[in-house]
Amino acid sequence: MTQLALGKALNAGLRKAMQDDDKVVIMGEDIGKLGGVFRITDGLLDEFGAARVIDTPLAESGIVGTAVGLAYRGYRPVVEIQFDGFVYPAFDQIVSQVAKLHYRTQGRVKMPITIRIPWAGGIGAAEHHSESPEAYFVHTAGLRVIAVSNPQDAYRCLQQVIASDDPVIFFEPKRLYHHKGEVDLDGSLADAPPMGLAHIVRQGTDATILTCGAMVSTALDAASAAEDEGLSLEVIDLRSLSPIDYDTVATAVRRTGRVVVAHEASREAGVAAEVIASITERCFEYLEAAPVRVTGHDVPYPPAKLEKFHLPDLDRILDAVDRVLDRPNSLTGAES
Amino acid sequence: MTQLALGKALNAGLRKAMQDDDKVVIMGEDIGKLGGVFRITDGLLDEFGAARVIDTPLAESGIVGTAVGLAYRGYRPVVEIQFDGFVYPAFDQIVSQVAKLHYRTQGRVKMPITIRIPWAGGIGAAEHHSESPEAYFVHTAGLRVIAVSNPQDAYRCLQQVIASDDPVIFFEPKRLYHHKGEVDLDGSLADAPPMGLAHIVRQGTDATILTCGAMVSTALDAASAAEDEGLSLEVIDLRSLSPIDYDTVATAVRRTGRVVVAHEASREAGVAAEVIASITERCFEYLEAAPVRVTGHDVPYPPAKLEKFHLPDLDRILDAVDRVLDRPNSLTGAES
Amino acid sequence: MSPQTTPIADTAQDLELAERLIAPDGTRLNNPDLDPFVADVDPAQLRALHRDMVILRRIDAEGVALQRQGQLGLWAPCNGQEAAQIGTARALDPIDFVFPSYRETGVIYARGAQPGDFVRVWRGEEGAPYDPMQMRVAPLQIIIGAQTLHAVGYAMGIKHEKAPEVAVTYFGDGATSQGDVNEAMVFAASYQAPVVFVCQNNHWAISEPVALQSQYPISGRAPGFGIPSMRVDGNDVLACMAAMRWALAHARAGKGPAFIEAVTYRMGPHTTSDDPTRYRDPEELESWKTRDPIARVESYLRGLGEIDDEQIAAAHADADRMAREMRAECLGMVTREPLAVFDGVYAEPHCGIDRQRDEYTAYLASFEEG
Amino acid sequence: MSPQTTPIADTAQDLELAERLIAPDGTRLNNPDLDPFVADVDPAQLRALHRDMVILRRIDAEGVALQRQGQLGLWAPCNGQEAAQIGTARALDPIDFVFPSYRETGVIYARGAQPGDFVRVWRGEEGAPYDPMQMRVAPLQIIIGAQTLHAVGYAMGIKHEKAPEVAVTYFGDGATSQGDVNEAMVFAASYQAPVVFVCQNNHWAISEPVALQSQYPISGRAPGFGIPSMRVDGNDVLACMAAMRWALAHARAGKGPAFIEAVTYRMGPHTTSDDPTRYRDPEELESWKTRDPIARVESYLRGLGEIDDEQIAAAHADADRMAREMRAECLGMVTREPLAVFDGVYAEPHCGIDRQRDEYTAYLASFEEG
Ligand SMILES: Cc1ncc(C[n+]2csc(CCOP(=O)(O)OP(=O)(O)O)c2C)c(N)n1
Ligand SMILES: Cc1ncc(C[n+]2csc(CCOP(=O)(O)OP(=O)(O)O)c2C)c(N)n1
Ligand SMILES: [Mg+2]
Ligand SMILES: [Mg+2]
Repeated sequence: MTQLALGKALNAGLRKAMQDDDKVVIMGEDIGKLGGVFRITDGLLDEFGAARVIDTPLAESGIVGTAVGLAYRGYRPVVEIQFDGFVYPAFDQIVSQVAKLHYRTQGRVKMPITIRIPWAGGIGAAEHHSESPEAYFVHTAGLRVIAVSNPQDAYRCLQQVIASDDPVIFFEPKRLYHHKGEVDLDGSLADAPPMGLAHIVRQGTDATILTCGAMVSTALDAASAAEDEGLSLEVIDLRSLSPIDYDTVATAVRRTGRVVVAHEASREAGVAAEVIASITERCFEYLEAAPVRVTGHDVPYPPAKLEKFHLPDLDRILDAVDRVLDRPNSLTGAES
Repeated sequence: MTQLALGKALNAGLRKAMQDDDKVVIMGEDIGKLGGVFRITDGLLDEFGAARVIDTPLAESGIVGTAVGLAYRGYRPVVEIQFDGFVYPAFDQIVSQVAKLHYRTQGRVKMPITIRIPWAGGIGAAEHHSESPEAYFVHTAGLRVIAVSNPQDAYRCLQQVIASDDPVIFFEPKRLYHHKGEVDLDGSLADAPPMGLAHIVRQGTDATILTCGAMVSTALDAASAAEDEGLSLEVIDLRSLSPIDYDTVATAVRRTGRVVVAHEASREAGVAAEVIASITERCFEYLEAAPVRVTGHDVPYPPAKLEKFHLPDLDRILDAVDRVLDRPNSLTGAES
Repeated sequence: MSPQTTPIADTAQDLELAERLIAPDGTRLNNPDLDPFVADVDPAQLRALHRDMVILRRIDAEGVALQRQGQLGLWAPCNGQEAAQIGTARALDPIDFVFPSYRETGVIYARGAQPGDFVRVWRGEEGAPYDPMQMRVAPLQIIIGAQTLHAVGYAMGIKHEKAPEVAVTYFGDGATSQGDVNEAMVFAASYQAPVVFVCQNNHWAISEPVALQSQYPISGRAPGFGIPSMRVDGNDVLACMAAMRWALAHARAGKGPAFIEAVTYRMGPHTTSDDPTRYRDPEELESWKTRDPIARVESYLRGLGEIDDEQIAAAHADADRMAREMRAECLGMVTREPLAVFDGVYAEPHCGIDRQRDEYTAYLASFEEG
Repeated sequence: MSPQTTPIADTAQDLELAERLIAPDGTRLNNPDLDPFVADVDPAQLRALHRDMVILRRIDAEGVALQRQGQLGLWAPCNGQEAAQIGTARALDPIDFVFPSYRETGVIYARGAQPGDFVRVWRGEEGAPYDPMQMRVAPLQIIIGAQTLHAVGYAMGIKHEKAPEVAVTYFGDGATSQGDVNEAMVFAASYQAPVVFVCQNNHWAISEPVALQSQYPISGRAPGFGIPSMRVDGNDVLACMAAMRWALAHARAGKGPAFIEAVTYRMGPHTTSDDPTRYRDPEELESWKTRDPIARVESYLRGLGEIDDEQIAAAHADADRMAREMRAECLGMVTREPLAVFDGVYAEPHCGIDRQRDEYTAYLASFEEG
């Protein structure tokens, strides 16, 4: 085991994937000499050369569209979108081409494309640098969506995603790039759990918190704080946002009957809605209370100084826990 | 009252809006001489001239981006996207500009842009001509989303949407363009119900079907069929998909306690998920059974010959009704 | 705000400015730029091109007929564009890879499409009519311009491997307005990728005249991206072949991308759903009838004494046979079973799809039981 | 697959090809194309431009300092680009409307931005620093190239009204690769819209040299869209003003869009988050120091005997005062209250936002009670 920051774990995962398969090429803006604005591709240009570490012109549709062509040619392109808010110019290529080509050709054309997206807020950034666009991709059939929350998963899942013959949108919680954790650099991918599984990060019996990305640690903090009050909270890192591992989720929900779903993205038609609708469909008779969402508000991501009033934090999660446990909470007495 | 097809009602609504306010300009591909591929803008070029009925170059980002500039200049642009599947090249301009400019400028810059989208399937069309992308826009804060289901609403809501100072994505169920209905061409907009209200199309007591667009008539057919079996089904046309009129919806749900949500779009993180999550939050103690979704499968829209196996129909709705009523249904005995 | 719709040159003049080897009346013209590229083309080859075009026109007519008879949902005719498609596609090497739009019936014909392949997609049976990897032609692309980036990416791969292949992409005049097509030129130029852009300027994008997309000749766009380009008479099959050979040679020699604008005309409607009488001057159509690509090469060959009525009749007989096979294939098509709707969404197992397929299977079964 | 990164011309040569009125050593050059556009510019006006640039450089330095001191989240320096920004912006009419990117501190300064306006957005207080409608400048745009379409749409409106105004948009060399910028040229040309495109080619897009975006001169792109263009020495404030006057006159005369490439150099990092030593040759930076835009006009004026130490000192004093005000404004900024997060999402009442605001209000209140 090695102590690595999440960003470095991604770098190691990319390097490993490129060493293992010379069809893996990486492409994006500033990923060459600079090593990416977050240095996730640091050193890769030197190791693999400009033919496999491709600095691209400044055009996201162009990046993803040419990645499609490279996939036709048998490559496994790994695309870096510089920030979450810059993925939208590539939306058409992602939704109409990357997601649909395998289906369109009845499986004759494979699209093993990975689209890495530094993701979400909390870093005091300028507009368009803190978006949580995952619901758009979860709603898009033909894509898989993975979101990591710690260095070990970052290292492992990124390799799994690159090895997958399906296109995957890979979300990296940018505010955790410098957070360290243990990483097993030597374990074989074959023995690793499949990338699609949810992860029960903390066992608990009173209520279940379902979340992903950087919010996993917020949820864990909330669970620790709740422990002081004698509450036992379970925290599940969904990890795969599409498809969602509802087997793991439903088993947990049936145990506690009380569910909070938390994410940074805004609420309306977000991933939490999907999770709650599916849980309700599958576990209705086990539910002791209405599942509650804790999310960003339904507003464009606000200016940096206001983001702390937008992002769910420990207190908002605990307030939601109080709601699902029918304890006094901020909405006690309010009409619904 | 006049008998008008939905497409003609839209044409009349557009004409009225252009007569009422000379800041209304319409733009899109083939909307001039041709009158649009669905003839929704038929005759408008002759009446209002090429300066207000603008045939555009073939570039959706360009269309929406220049509409933003026209809005800066004080116009109320009404954009036609030729088919649902062609809106994605404009996604960045819609999500990052149209939706956010009012917020970005604290209300100093208004974006009274209407984006009309001929919508959804069932017409045996080629790929990309039958998409239901509404969830993407419902999830996007800063936009409003309206979906009409009949000529009267088409005529009225289109005018309301154009008069609104907010940007609106306006969905037109293309397979109903030729369906006729009564339209009151003379009623004043001021007296009309606000565009945001859901519409209880049929009262019922046993279960509530929530839906929108062309599926409203499918749901009505299902309700008629169920009546023969002695079931009383309520059908609600959501009409406004963002924001959703949860006051009307919740009142209905509390009455029946049993809910089916139907749409053509695929299921995962679709609008039905949003509706069910919100209903569960608001009406949990009134729910007699888990709300059920009837949707397109989580697949890219299939080739025309297969679409009937993809689109929810009367039977699939009735099967879902059986589920929420705990009657024998296709999943009876299946594990969840 | 209204577009200035006067084109820089009227359509006839457009055509005069284009490179050409055979005049509309069938006269062979000298052209020092193009001649070297077709020095080897003998009358037999020209007759083959003529036959291709005759067959293509027949395929196209059969497609329209099948649509009118309710056998196809839609058809996008290429009537009038035979020379642009056959001339360029016949210049390709088998190893080259083509990324077409939806109107390149002639290109997929030249790449070996089988009779059923022409209708499978338009009938709504499948998303792709043939195996793209085997035929080395991507499935037809409906999103305007999207395929141009795919071709550039493919060519980046070729370049990386120093392989002798070329990627080729076809698109229309309207497509040149799309961001993707312009980004494709940016990427192609930056990476000096071996890709050939073939724009069939057929003067119309549905109801919009080319002047709305560009008041400047389309072939003039590419040089501003650093890409050499050629404007060719798209109704002159020999010139199209020559231009394409120039572009392919350029790309194959490692000199980077090349761009061809083939000036031609869409004689039919945009698709069978379209009604061009709403927007198009009948005189314009008439004037283009005098530039028919098949008649042109026929007169040239007749002038040379290299084609006779019998040979022409044989071509038409081949065309009729193709049409019959196409029709038979079409009528014989059996739609896949309902559960096929779930096939091929993902390459690897997917619990979400599995569950929905199971549920839908149970749903379908419930009718049998109940 | 690797880009051919040798530019068509090396950077120095680039600059030599550009139109110019004052040589780097301060010599006035004759230029028949540009001279007529600045015939009226007297030494007093030149001194004013010089002062503007001195103030701008000071604003920029203060921005960097405030960021380093933790007062701003980010700053995008425009050091080195003073002439390109001041020269073009000072050519504008008050009625013109500007659509900038994020680096146009000099442009918003010239349009009358107040000291606090330079920092409000970078500090994270608000999304737009001033009232765009009143200042006739759109808020800074971070999505690369998006604003160019807004400018074209605005210009379509101007044209419709036959108003005498011009829309102007600023963007970088990297932005020319974006589909939106190319579509903007398509629309501008089709509608012959009165819009001026100003590309500040500062040689870098973060770590990417301009040759990766275009190996062909950027000013060569526009003519292929039918838009006349000019390449100007972006470190020559007089030439920038002249070029902009040419472009504005062209657009205002109803002749449609015009394009300017101002060849300049980003002396600083991309933003305060960037470290250019990772990718940039220090010699390149050194060579550009000899082309400093402020020093250039200063030598020219000195050569004329039209500026003295006192005048220069006065400009610097004005600059220092501006910096002090900017700092004071910045430090005095009070963040809006938490509920402001809901302000301005919609122009009209919205039940969804209302409910969320109410819930959040109750949530905030719960801390006070409990
Ligand atoms: C992104 C997108 N927008 C709009 C359309 C609708 N559409 C289909 S074909 C067409 C015109 C294309 O014209 P052109 O590029 O000249 O090709 P042609 O049809 O003439 O071969 C349009 C607007 C589409 N298919 N894709
Ligand atoms: C759509 C989009 N993609 C990526 C970025 C990230 N980004 C910000 S500035 C920049 C470089 C811009 O270069 P250029 O256009 O030359 O302008 P300059 O910064 O040199 O002024 C990049 C890639 C962005 N802001 N928007
Ligand atoms: Mg065309
Ligand atoms: Mg730059």
